[in-house]
Amino acid sequence: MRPGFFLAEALRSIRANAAISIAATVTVLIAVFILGAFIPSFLYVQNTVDQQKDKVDINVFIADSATVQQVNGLQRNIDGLREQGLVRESTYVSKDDALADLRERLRDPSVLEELPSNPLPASFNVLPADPGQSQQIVVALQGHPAVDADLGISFASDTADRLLTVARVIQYAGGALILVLLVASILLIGNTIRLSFVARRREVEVMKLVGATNWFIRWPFVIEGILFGLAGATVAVAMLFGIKVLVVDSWAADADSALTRNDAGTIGFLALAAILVAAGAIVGALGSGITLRRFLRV
Amino acid sequence: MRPGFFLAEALRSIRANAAISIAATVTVLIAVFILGAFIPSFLYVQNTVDQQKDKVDINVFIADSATVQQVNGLQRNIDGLREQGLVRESTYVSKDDALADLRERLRDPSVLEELPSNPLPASFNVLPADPGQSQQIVVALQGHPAVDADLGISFASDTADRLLTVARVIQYAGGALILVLLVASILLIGNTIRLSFVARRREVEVMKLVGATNWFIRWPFVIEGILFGLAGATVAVAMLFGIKVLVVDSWAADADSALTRNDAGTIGFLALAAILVAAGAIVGALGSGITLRRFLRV
Amino acid sequence: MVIFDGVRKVYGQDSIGLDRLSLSIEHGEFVFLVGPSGSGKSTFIRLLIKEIEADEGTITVGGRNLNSMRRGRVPYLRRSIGCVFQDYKLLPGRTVHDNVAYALQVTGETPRGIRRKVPEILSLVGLSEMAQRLPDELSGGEQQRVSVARAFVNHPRLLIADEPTGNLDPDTSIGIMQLLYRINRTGTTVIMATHDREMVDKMQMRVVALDHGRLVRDQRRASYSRADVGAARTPPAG
Amino acid sequence: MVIFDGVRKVYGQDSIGLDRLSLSIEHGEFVFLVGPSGSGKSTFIRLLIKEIEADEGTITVGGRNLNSMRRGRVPYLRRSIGCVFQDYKLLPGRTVHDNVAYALQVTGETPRGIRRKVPEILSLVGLSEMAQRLPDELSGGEQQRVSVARAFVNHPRLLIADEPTGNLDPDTSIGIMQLLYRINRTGTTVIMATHDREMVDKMQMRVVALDHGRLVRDQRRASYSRADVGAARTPPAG
Ligand SMILES: Nc1ncnc2c1ncn2[C@@H]1O[C@H](COP(=O)(O)OP(=O)(O)OP(=O)(O)O)[C@@H](O)[C@H]1O
Ligand SMILES: Nc1ncnc2c1ncn2[C@@H]1O[C@H](COP(=O)(O)OP(=O)(O)OP(=O)(O)O)[C@@H](O)[C@H]1O
Ligand SMILES: [Mg+2]
Ligand SMILES: [Mg+2]
Repeated sequence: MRPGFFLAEALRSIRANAAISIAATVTVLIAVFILGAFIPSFLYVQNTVDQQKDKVDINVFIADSATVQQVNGLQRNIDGLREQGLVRESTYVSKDDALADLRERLRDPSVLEELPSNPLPASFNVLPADPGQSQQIVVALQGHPAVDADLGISFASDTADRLLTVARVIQYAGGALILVLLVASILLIGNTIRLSFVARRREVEVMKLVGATNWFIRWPFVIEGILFGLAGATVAVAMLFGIKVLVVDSWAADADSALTRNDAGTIGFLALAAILVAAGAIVGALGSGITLRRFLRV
Repeated sequence: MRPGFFLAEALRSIRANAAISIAATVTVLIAVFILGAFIPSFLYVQNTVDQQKDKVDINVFIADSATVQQVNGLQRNIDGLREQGLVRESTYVSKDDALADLRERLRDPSVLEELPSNPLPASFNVLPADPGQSQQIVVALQGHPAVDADLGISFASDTADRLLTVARVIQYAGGALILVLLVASILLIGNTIRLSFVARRREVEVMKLVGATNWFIRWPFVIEGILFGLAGATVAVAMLFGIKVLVVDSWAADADSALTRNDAGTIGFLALAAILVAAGAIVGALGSGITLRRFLRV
Repeated sequence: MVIFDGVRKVYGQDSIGLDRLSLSIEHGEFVFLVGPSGSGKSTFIRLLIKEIEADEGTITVGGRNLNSMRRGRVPYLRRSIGCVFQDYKLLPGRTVHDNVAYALQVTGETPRGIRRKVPEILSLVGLSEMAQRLPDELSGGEQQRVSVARAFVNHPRLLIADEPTGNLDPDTSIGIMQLLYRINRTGTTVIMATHDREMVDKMQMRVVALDHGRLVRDQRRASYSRADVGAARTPPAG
Repeated sequence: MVIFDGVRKVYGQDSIGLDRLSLSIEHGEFVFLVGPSGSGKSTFIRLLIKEIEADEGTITVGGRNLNSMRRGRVPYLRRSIGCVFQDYKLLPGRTVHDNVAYALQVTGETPRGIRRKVPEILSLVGLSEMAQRLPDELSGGEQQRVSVARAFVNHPRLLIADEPTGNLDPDTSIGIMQLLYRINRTGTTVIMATHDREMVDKMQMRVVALDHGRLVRDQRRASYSRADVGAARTPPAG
């Protein structure tokens, strides 16, 4: 019977203090909405950048004149770098492979038919473990007799740098912002709930004078906090869902969009929703329970 | 005398309602802090990506066998594209220029000394107006007799795509988030101020019953709102300044950091600070003034 | 000064505050408003200061019709009326001094005027030593006297007191009563709702009795109960 | 039932609430607490329910020493005491019915018990028809009666009333007084602070008079003022 009574009390209080109820719910809503919009956006951007970063590779071009021993020597060098942890993967691309590759990438491969001989060099395609260390790999392999003197070692040093820069900026800025948003949400919700008690301080005083124990007073408030948290978070999740369906998914469906080519994952919606709603309820309950302590010292 | 009186009233109220004052100031602080951290981060990321995006270029390699007429024809074609608005800029890079360029970019330029002749082709370096339209430019110039059949037209299609993807994601997500944050800040501050009035509704009622006009009641509240806004925004700006000096500037000073190489601008701190503090004060004043309307219908 | 003409006020659906009350109070009169709990005394007073509005009938105060009065004029009406509220209605965050001063500040009184008038009225109600206390730090009777002081400080032309002695001991009550009487002698109209039989009987002033929102008696130089009609046992105090 | 031994309470720096008060009230007694405004009557009552704590001296209520009572036991003390507050202290968001029911709910009363007891006590104080009103929608006297009903509904062993008739007309006051008297006859100890001279004089019960926080008179079968000592003009009502 008691839980029913406390729930009834909480609902009574919500109805009786409409302004406070709306304010508390809106605060939770906003906090949850921002977190809910920011976290997947951040993860998406972060994953996009990471994915692109992983595609940065190094091409070690092999001179047509190189002997098999020289090429094997180069292969061993690269394997050595892998053992040092600098290289993640390396693939040998023969002259024929290169030509086939080029043929695939050209709109009009017929131009290639007219070639008297295969002008493309063989190469090792090396994926660095960390794109930031590409330069080191290049230095280590440079000057090897098997390496083509003209073409040398090519790596998209600019691309790597650019992506690395972006990735790092996003990671730091985004991570810091998520932290700030989390702390801010908790502060804001606590704030609102504290204010809602200031408005009802006299009421709590009277309850105490009539002989109510602390927990008798506290339970309805805690339940109220949970309800605010649930309501705010649920509405926020519903809004986020609406945005996902109407905006994000329709972007994704748009075949011409650059986004389509991006299969960077982000957090699943259901998981996110569950986390947000649960967080809303818990923050609401804690906010109420803790804030009330001060007012119960009557 | 009146402004002095209203200011004194506002200060009295702030002292008398410590919990409310703290709550309102903290709300402004949080809202301004988040905006103040988010806006420059967003602009920085956005500018970084934009800057990188602008560096995406197209190289149209010229066959050694091309005649001057053919090269001029190619030049005219490119100029035509510029008139169509597809091309922003194009530069002719002669064979010598290319070699000089390569020499500069190599760690050990001595390898070049051994070349019997200059193996590098001349080229047009074309900067597309919009990197997303690179493909169009390539198609338009492809097959021109002056273009080297082997080397053809090279453009970092992957790099361009990647950066474009990232840029677009960041632009949409970031823009949407800034909008959400702005609306949320205003709602939150309005919310807090409304709650602070609920707590003082009786007080306002009494004032009206004693013969105070609406503006007599409202001015101190508006001033109070401005003071909350100023206080919250100032503390937020101070915190942001601390973070800027301790974290961001020290990153920037770190010579090994990838960030150093990034000269993407963001909004100046003073401008940002001025905007934030002014916004805080205005939102505080409006929040108070508007919210009070409901309570003045006593 | 005050004319009620067929005034009716029903709260909510069926809770009758005043029922077709017609009443006229002249300049300079002293009127006791009596009646059982819930008979409409406070409703009468709340209508006078336009805290609530009548459902029927017209109310005129100092020649101004309250029914047609614009919202913006209401504060000026209220400044011309001093009102002691049944539940005091003090500003909780302000000291006794500031509570009283507030009634002067709304009229644009100068700081000098405030420094002169407030201590004067506080010493009249016996609260000089408590000027810097907050309402929470006062006894019930002391709070009531602050409310009285605030209503008097403006020297209004009409003074309304809703049970100004409900929480006061007989001696202090008499002091307040004498104060009201003196103010009345200077020409101020005074309307006082009260349950204090002793006081009403002693003063022998006009008595307006309400019951269930209806006027049941309106008599000059009368006592609290109808039974006492004409039996003026004591002469008016003063 | 209640023993005060050298109790002193000073508010803030120098505002004396009670000054070395020693007093003993037996089981089943009926005591009037009188004294001028600010003499310490409410302070006495607030000490009894441990709303405030004494600076010196010991207070014992029903054999329990309040000085050493743990914070967690205070709610149980308060449930055993019915208290009518001078400023009513009603819960603003609750109806009359719910305000009274709350005092039962804190003790874990069943819904059935509440459905039986609340209407009973409301009809006793004459508020049956206002059960669903909010405190804001009541007259001053009606609010006071709700406070009285809430204090009675638990059938406490000790009943304290701080000016329970301050806002009531003489007839209703007598009704409340008779109610208190009947409750007292069933064995409940009753302490009532009041300024109602008529009532005290008529009842001829024990009178404890305070002034500036000091006990200035403690007399059985007495009147409101010392002048009336022994002059029992009327026999106890009842
Ligand atoms: N806001 C309200 N809503 C509903 N009914 C109300 C409201 N205010 C007053 N009433 C009712 O109107 C009637 C008259 O109330 P009023 O306050 O005028 O009585 P009163 O004569 O001042 O009584 P008291 O002596 O107890 O103060 C009462 O029955 C009361 O219950
Ligand atoms: N919180 C407080 N802070 C400072 N002084 C206080 C406080 N509460 C009461 N007092 C002072 O203590 C004295 C006794 O107050 P108390 O409320 O006990 O008087 P009372 O006998 O109930 O008076 P009344 O009949 O007017 O209600 C008064 O002078 C009052 O000003
Ligand atoms: Mg009344
Ligand atoms: Mg008292």
